Amino acid sequence: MHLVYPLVLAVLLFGIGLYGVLARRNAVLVLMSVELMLNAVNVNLVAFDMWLRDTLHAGQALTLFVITIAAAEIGLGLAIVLMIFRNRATSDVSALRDLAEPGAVPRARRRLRTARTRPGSEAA
Amino acid sequence: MTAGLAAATVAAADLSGRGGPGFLSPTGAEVAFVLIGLVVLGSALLVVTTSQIVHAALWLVVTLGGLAAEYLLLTAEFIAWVQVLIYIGAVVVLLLFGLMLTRAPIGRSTELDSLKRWPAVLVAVGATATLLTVVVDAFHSAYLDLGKTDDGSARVTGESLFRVWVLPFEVLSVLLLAALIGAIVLSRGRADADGKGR
Amino acid sequence: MTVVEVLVRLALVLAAFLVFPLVIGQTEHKVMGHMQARVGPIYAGAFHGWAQLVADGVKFAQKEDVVPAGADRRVFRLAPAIALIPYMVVLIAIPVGSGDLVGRSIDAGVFFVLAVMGVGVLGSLMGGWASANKFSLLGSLRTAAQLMAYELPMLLAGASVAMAAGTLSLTGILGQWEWWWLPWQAVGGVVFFTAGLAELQRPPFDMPVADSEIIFGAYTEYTGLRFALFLLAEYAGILVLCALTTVLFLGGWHGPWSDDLGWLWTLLKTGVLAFVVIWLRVSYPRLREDQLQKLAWTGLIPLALAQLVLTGVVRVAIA
Amino acid sequence: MTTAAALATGLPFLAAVLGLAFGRRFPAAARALATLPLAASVLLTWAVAVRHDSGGVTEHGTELTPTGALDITLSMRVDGLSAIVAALVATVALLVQVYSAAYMRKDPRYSSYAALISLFSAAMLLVVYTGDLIVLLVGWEVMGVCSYFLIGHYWETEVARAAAVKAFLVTKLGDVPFLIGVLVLGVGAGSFRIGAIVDGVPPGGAGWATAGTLLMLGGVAGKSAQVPLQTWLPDAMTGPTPVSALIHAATMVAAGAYVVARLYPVFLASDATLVVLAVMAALTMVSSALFAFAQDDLKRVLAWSTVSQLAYMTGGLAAGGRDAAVFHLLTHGAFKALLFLAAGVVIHLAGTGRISDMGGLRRREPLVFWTMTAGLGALVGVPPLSGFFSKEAVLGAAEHTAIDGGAGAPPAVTGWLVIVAGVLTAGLTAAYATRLWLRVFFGEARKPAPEPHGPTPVLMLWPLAVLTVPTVLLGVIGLNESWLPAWLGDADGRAYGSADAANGLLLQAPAYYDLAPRLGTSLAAVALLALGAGAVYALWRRDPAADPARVLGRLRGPAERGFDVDRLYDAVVVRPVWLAARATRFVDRVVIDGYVHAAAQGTWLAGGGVRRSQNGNVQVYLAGVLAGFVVLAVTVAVRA
Repeated sequence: MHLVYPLVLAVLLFGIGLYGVLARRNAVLVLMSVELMLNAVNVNLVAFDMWLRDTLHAGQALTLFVITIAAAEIGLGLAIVLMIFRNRATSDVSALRDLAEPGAVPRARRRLRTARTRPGSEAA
Repeated sequence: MTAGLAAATVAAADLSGRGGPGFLSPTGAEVAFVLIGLVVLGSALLVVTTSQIVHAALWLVVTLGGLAAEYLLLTAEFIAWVQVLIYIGAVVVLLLFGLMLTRAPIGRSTELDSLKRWPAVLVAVGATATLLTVVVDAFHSAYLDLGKTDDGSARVTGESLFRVWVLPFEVLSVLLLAALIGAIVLSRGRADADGKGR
Repeated sequence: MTVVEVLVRLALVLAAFLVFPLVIGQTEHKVMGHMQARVGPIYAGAFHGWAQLVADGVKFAQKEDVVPAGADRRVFRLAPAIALIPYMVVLIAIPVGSGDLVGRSIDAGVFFVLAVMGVGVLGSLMGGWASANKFSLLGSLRTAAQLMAYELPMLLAGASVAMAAGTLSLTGILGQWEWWWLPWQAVGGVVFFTAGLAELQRPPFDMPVADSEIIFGAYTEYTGLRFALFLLAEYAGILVLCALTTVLFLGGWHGPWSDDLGWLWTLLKTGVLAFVVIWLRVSYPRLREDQLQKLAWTGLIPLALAQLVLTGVVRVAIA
Repeated sequence: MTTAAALATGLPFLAAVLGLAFGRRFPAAARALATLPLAASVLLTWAVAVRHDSGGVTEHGTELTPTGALDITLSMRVDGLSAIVAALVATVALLVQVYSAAYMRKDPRYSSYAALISLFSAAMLLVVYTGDLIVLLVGWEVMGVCSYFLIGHYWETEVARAAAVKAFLVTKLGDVPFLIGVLVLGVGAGSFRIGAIVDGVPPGGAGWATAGTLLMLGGVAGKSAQVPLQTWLPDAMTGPTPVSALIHAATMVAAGAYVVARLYPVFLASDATLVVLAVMAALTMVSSALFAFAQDDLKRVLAWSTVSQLAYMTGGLAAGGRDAAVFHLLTHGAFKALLFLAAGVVIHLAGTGRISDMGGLRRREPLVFWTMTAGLGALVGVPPLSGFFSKEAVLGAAEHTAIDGGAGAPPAVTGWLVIVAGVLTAGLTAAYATRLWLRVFFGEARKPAPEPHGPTPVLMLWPLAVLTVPTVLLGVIGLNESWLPAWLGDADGRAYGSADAANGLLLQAPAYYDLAPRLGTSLAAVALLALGAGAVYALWRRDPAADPARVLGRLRGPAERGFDVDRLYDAVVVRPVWLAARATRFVDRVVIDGYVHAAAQGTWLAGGGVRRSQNGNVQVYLAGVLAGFVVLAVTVAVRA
């Protein structure tokens, strides 16, 4: 098999995942897009491992590690998303503007205000 | 569009193809790889474009399954089954779980894509084109000989994992434990703050 | 292996897939009927109600295929297939007799089997979500949580056997099997079987479909053939689980007398286990949701880990 | 012997360290700590001087860790010159410590003061004894620092602070060329050891020797307050009187002359240096004697007189009379210390330092009157007193240089300069000394004397008595060639013997080792002395209440202010520096800061622009980062 097939597949998959990370607003969808990117990387690793006939099988080992880390990441990521959803009743990343320069974005302020007036968030 | 670009560059690479058979006489594995690859890419595109959030997760299943098949074609059998076990069996289930807990609606959602979609397209296409150029330019003549090897078998992978990569493996287990504890702490912290649960 | 041979093997697997779950279903009817002294299942067709299964089939076929108005139609329709197909795929890898009496010997067999079985849960999840019904959604959530909880002890128990045999291949495991593995891997076997039951959502682990609480959970909105497919998936699941337990822990085709009779031993052991499954359904009350989670995390996982340690110690001692 | 010398140096140093560390906590011990180690030092230095007798050089040292091309040796070099000067230094320092124990009795900072005096003594002894120029430099600078602190002892007053800073800056100004000169000599001779340098000068002189000595003259002028760096010394009189006596009369200011004497063969080989030194000395001599005449403050008179007498020494050195200069150094050390200490008692009695407020003190403390009379007599050079002989020795050497100096002697012009200036100064000295004597001790008190606060402490009086002895008698040692010149040895440190002198084996012509007064110069000097003293006496007789300095007429004001040299400095140095500083400030504020501010403002504006993009949407950030990555990658790829 020509090496470019898996490589091109990986690149395209990576690009799609990249688009998803940048364009999606739902946090869970962003996580999914991240998974796509990770998988693209895995394809690359496996393809190169096979191509190089690596006696240490670094590519495959690393792929396994990446898969494991992806599992850990998705677990934590979802826990965070659920926390946010519980506190703010949204999983929209573009609504999470706590990183904004104060006063730079009026929308963020509005969002903060509504969050502050929500009962339950006062306890935090 | 990007697929067309890829085809063009692949065709161009064929002219100078050294090592291995030409691109115009593909093997069965290559044909299967390309076909499954198209499925994978298509479903991946649907993952990032569909307006129904649960469908995205289901398309993701197709993508990941397709990738497992691709791994099989690359003779990385063990990786393929791990992919199915962890990604489809655990990650996607978790994702669906998360989606359901965040009240994923049935039907189209209007606010899944941000307003900055076109810049995102631009950046993604730019990055893809750059990577594609580099990759094709560098590896258009590389040939992957998938003869009779057991490089991807559980035995070989296991041996390299537990002989060579034991230390990273152990570190990773610590990481997993940390993630486990972290997830528990994250999901419990709020309940404690609220007092008696919710 | 020629194309014809492959086709023959696939056909045989398909046949087994079509026949055995039905047999199990029939048996369940009969056994439950007798154990609980129910009249219904023993009535149809005179002798012990032999035609009950046929009647059921006709009934399911006759029923209208209703899809709720608010449902996600495509997913709703796809869900039973997703639930069913993985079990069929798993059957390919299960060896029935000694030698080559297997659909396809897969190198990482244990992994393959467990991985593919996990996919089946997606069907329940999809169905539960697509039904646009709160009870269904709750059932799905319970399914997901249950799967997450029980996948782990099941994998660990399977890993124990693989460790004992030094291979992941199912045929390879059977090739290594000795009679004294029975007591050696007994704990693992119990854990595996119990966790498998939970993954199949069979009683006493049937909270996801608890009809008295959430009205059959994910399957609430299903009628007719689609519901029948879910049922079939459940019986296929029993078949797969019992066959796997047989192969992994009970020695598969090993038994007295000739190895040629191995397939018979496999079927016998699987049948007995299937009977146990039915028996448990009849005799055990349903666990509560929190008890279920507690059992997995504080009972089965430590047991499975202990089994793993034991296996490792004995392996090293032998070596 | 070198051990004794090292011990003599180390003991005061130890005392200083202990005094600075614990003096404040144990004030009772401070007095003992100040005097006892120094007393031991005195004994040791005298022992060294006596043991040395007239033997050549004794040098011992340990080499410090190699520091590069030229090694530094921690060595003690005892020869006749250093042994005698060290004895003088230690003795005067001890007397001052004893005197201070009484004079500074009630001073709250006595302990640190005494420790600094000890430290100063140690540094001075190091300068005197050491055989290595770099170590000498260390002692030299420590002396400077001590001087700074001691002048500024009364730092509560503006005057003292200003004087201390002035003294420090002016002497440092001279020390910079001095340091460079030391380095030049070291590099030129290939060693920093004095012995090596002295032996390393080729007979006809060398470029490096001339350059090094010329540069060193800066330091000499600074320390010894010679023109053009003379102005700090009179101001330094704001320090405690014992300090003035010690540092600014007998020892530190003599260090300049001492260094020249120490490296005399090198200087002797450099005609240009000697001419410059002679011009310097002549100018200093005359002008500062004139300034002394115009002063109204007792200590300032003595200070200017010190400057003038130091010029005698440097002049002697310039004219080839090394032994004569050292002779004058010794006698001057004795009589000027006496004069300062006596002045301290006078000020103590009169309650003021202003001469115009004094008068008639003769009757209040006869001992002071008589000792001071002796001191002034020696200063003026009244025949049998010590000053007469040493001054005549200097003039005699100059005469020899001027008239019959031959090969190897300094240029004749130096001799003429020194003779003319020296004789003139003798008259002026007589004039200001007479004025001082008459105005302080005779006539009526021009101001009612303050209530006598008890008798003058004995501790303050007996140093006067002790010092009177050498003041009167020290001149004798120059009369015989086998006395002082033999003790001093030759300029390169070798032993001196009459036989050597006869055979011409010495460095200089035999006449330079003959310190006895000569007829011509003696007559001229004594004549002018009588003229000056007589004129002042006549003026005083005409009007005892009026200041004889009035004869200077319009010159008096400028002379009192040292010819406004400070103002000259101000115009030549300070103002240009100020202007340059102001220009620099302008450039810094407007031009350089302009860039900085513009950069800051630009960053601020750019930041404000970027701030708008910080809307909290992580995806936008990420898109920006990736877009940047793509641009970079493409750029790199295209350029590659």
